[in-house]
Parts: sequence; structure tokens; C-alpha cells
Amino acid sequence: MRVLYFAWLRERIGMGSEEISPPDNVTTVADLIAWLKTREARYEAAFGDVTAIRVALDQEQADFDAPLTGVREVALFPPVTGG
Amino acid sequence: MRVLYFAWLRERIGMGSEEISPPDNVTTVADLIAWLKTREARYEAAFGDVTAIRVALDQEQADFDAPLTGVREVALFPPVTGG
Amino acid sequence: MTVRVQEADFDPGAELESLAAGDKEIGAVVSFTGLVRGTGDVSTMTLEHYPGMTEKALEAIEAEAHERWPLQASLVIHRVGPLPAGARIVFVATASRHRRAAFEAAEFLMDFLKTRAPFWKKEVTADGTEEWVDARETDNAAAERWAR
Amino acid sequence: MTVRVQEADFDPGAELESLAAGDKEIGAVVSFTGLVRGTGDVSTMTLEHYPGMTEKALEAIEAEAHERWPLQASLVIHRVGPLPAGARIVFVATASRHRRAAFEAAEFLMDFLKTRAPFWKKEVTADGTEEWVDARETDNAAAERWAR
Repeated sequence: MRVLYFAWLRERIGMGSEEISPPDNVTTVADLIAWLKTREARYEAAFGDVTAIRVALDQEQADFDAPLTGVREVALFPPVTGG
Repeated sequence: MRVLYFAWLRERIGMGSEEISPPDNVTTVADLIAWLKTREARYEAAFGDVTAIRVALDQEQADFDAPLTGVREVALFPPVTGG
Repeated sequence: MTVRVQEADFDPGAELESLAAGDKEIGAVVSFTGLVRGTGDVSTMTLEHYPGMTEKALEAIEAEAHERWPLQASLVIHRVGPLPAGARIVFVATASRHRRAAFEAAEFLMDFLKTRAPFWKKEVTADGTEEWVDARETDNAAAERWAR
Repeated sequence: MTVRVQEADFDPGAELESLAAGDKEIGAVVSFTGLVRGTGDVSTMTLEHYPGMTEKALEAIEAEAHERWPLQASLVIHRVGPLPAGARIVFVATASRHRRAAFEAAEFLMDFLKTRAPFWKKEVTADGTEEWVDARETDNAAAERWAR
């Protein structure tokens, strides 16, 4: 599974994307974030306030309780500020 | 006093403007239109339906009961359709 | 705040460029361009106006927009004379710090221009038939939205 | 219906011209141009985006506008990369038979673009300080106006 990070999330984690293989008990977006936070301090710092995080699954906006089954690309980012 | 006519009012009356000297009992816009209608058939035809007529006094929109005292330029025209 | 009534065509791109030039506070520019629709057999639209009052009316409408919204700049151009189908008739542009003011002010300017500025349109069809355009009730309703 | 995401600048006048070209039914063209405001010491705005999703999101927003309003044409351009104060960031244009649809659709496109398209702005000041722009609650409120 590919994970993408944008804006200050990308900066705090220190990379724009990575390939990950989460354990089987990671079935939703919320699970994934919880698991990422256990990996290293920079993830914990990046995901400290999950209310400030938005998610897209295979390039479609999704919620934290969305299942990851069959998903190839997860993007995590702050609320958008374009225009 | 100068009177200006626009759009189909100008076409029906056959001129864009004229100098007039209405009698003293013509004190409002409504009086003026009533007096113009007595002059010739083309005025009567032009002012047949006064609900379709708008008026400006010295280039400011006005009502039919507005007094003509001190007014130098009266404009009579159909509802505007620009833009 | 600028108002122009002219027979000549204008260049929307150049107008937008100069409207926003030199004021770094401007974050939003909205423009409206009105075109002669070539519906049915309309070949030309002839625009008549009331010289003198037209400019005063447009300036009053523009001043009211600046009173209601925090605008950095605005522009109204209205053409007169014969205009072929597809030609530009009217151009309204507004510049503000934020988009909502620019959008609302531009729509207000058009609604008021349509109901308060002394312009009259006559349609001329290919066979030479002429017909004055009737005022539209929807334009009055649009202008009344802004009553306060 | 066209969406473009690009680093290069664009020409609003040329875009407006080609948007209305060739369709005689078009009577109203509305454009919105967003500029980098040079407030305080902001010297540059850097626009990051999510390639792939950005285009899909903009196309979905545009398709929704065409579902809601009778539009003859529309265009969305969004720039990415570093942009100096005064630079154009975004351009939205809509063409319709009548003005109300064109105005509403353009405002809708901007409100949805601001809240649904994956762009992020970072302000860079003259001394090199960088700061990500926070999402604005007023943008969410603006987008919610269109709920149905």
C-alpha cells in the first residue's frame, strides 16, 4: 500500500510518500493512523491532532472509519487551502 | 422646457427632443403627459399606456406626481433594457 | 471607480489587467461580460441611450456598490450603437481583498445597471424587421433582491 | 468543461475569448481571478497539490456545476509552484445564456474548489520564514451554502 503525505504533514514526516505493509488488524483509516503513530516519534508528532487531518483513498475523499480493503493509495493531508 | 423622447416613444412621436412651453396649469409630470396627448394624434398614440412610460427630471428618475418647478429637462422613455 | 459609455469594442483581458495593477491588497477580481445572443434571426442589436444621464446613473450605481462592499477597484463599460450577434455589449469588473465581495458587487452592478441605467435595445432581424426589447420582470426581481 | 493545473501563467483575456467563441447562445460570461495578495511581508506563495487527484476533484466540481446550472461552457485553471505577490493563482470562467446562472456557477466553482480540491498554500516572507496557510472557516461556510 502506498501512503502519500502533503503540506506540513509531508514536512513533519520528512517524505512525500512511502510503501507500507501494515499488519492485518489495520482495517480502517483510523487504524492506519494509529499504527503509523507507533512507528516513530515524527509520525506521532505529525498525527498529534487528527482533527486537522483529511484523507483520500485512491484519490477520493474519505472518512476515518472507511475500510482499507482493496485500497492501493492512501493520502493524508491537512484541510485544503487552494484557490 | 426641453423634453426628450427615447426608444419607441421617440419613434412614435417622430423626434428625439423638442422645446415646449406648457400652460401654467401643467405642474406635474402627469399634467405634462396629459397636455402633450391633447396636442396631436401621434402623442396620444405614444402615451396611450402610461404604465409603460418612465420619466427623468434633469437626468434623475422621478415619479408621475413629481412637480416640474425649476425643471429644465424632462425625459420620457420606456422601461430600460440595457446590459 | 470608472464608467465608460462608448461605441468602440473593448478588451476584457487588458481591462482586467489594469484593474488589478498596482494594488497588492487585491486578491479577487470578478468580471461579467454581456454578449449579443444570436438567437433566432436576430442579426443586430442596436443600443440607444440617454447621453449625460447614462453616465450619471452608472456612476451612482457604482458608488452604491462601493458603499456596500469593500472594493479596491471597479469598472463599468457599456457599448451603444449597432452591435452584431456575438459582440460584447457590457463589461463589469470588481476587485476586492476577498472573493465574496467581488462576486456580490459585480452581480449587484449588473442587476442595477439592467433596471436603472437608461439604455434601450432594439433587435434587428436579417430581413430588416425591428423590434424594441421588452423589459423583463426577472430583471426587476433580481434588482429587488438587493433592497435594504 | 476544461480543467488545467499548471505552473505557467495564463492569459484571462484569451481564455475569455475562446470560452465564448463559436456559441451564439452565450449571453453571459463570468470570470473569477484569484491573485496572491502581498499583505504584510509575504513575498511568495507556494502552491502544493496532489497530482492526479487534483484534476479528478476539479473535474467532479465542474461536472456538478454543469448539473446544477445550464452552462454553455466553463473553465478552471489553477497554478502550482512558487508564485510572487500579485501573481494569478486561479481562474474560473463560466458561460451561459443568462447572467444569473453564470454568476452562481462561478461562485459555486470557487467555493467548492476552495474546500474540495487538494491544494495547499505556504506563505514565504521576505526573510525566508515559511508558514502553511490555515483553512478558513468562512470557506467551509461558503461551500455549505450550496448544500441541497
